[in-house]
Amino acid sequence: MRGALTREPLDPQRILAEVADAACGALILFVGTVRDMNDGRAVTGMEYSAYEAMAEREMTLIAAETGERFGTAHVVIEHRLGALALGDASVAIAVAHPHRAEAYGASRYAIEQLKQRVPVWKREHYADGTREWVDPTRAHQEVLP
Amino acid sequence: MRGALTREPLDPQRILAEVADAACGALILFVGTVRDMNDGRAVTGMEYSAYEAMAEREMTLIAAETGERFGTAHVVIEHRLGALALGDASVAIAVAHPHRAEAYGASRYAIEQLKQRVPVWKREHYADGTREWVDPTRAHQEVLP
Amino acid sequence: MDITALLFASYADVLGRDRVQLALAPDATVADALAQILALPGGEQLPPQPLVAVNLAYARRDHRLRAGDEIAVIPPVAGG
Amino acid sequence: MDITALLFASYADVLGRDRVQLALAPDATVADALAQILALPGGEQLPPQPLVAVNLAYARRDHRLRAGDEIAVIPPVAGG
Repeated sequence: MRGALTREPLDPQRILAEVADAACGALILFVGTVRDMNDGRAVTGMEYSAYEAMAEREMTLIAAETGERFGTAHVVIEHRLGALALGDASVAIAVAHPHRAEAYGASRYAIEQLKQRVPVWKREHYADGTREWVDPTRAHQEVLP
Repeated sequence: MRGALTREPLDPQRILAEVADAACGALILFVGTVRDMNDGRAVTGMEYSAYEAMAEREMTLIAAETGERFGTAHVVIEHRLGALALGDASVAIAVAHPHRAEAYGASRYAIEQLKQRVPVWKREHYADGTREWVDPTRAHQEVLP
Repeated sequence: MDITALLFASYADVLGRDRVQLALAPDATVADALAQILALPGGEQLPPQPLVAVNLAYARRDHRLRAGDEIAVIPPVAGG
Repeated sequence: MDITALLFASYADVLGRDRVQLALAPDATVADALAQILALPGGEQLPPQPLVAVNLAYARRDHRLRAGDEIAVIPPVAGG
């Protein structure tokens, strides 16, 4: 059970191997990557930063909560910081559980909590040369009628 | 979009790379592995066989249905046949989607359909030297009151 | 007409073979083919209405067979 | 008491710095610290009640601060 930040490229294979366990028939790996489009604008890259000590604390808490809620000791959460290119993995979450329903639930819980709580920020770089901090709360408000 | 059987070890990393796409910010990999216990009995290995032509047809159909239902062209399903050891991956499903809610839905849909429809069978080998065909319908009936 | 039926896994075990040659009337259905298979030695160990595929797709009991069809009796699947 | 407040991302941009030294009364709360930060040049661009963390954990506005606490103003998070 582990949550960590890194400036190196994420290695999903290694994270998956880390949670694997002979008692767990279901492994789920979630990988979030930098998309080429957001809100209709062409994205060329992304810059991630964090309140690092707090982000690692929250990620560790989320891994522990996820394990407790869904009944597994096999949860790893990693988030990358720094300058990422299109398609690069920004977050990877691996979960193993004896049963797949719980494995899916745990994986989903961990990423939703991460997106709500972990103090990480990203600045998108656009094709027109501008860049902007991504504010999910603002995007959400714009969607409301 | 692809469904296939193989007698070689599954390569989750390769399957994940196969679905990756710059338009898809969410990748999910499901891996099913041979567990060391089933219904309270110690398992030492598993033997998978299939009605191969039909299994590949059903897996291909499931990949296509999953893609259509959840709106993505990036679905790969592989199932391994032959003698597997504890912890070996028997099935791997990779899905990529622009959004994570749909990615989770698609991944779950594909594995549930596979377990319902694809003509693959497995014979468990137990610590006491016996072996038995696994019948999920029987296990299910036993659970009913 | 002659039809080959494929048997798998536990069904092949209890019937002691992985295929059986059936001689069927020209208008025979899946149910007719199944009746012949269930009448074989060991057939009483199969469920009364097992799943059947015709030409790689699941088929209903009233599905009309044609010469050259590939029929298969499908034990409870256990993939994954 | 002296407290250092950390600023991040868009908040650091609009305030033109990534930390600010606050002089607070001994019984000051998170709300008191925020009032000083929002009064800085650029502070009007922050929301009226931004999220705050004290010693690496989210804290309420009425949370009482102590000398040596690390306080941080947290812009909308955007991980993943």
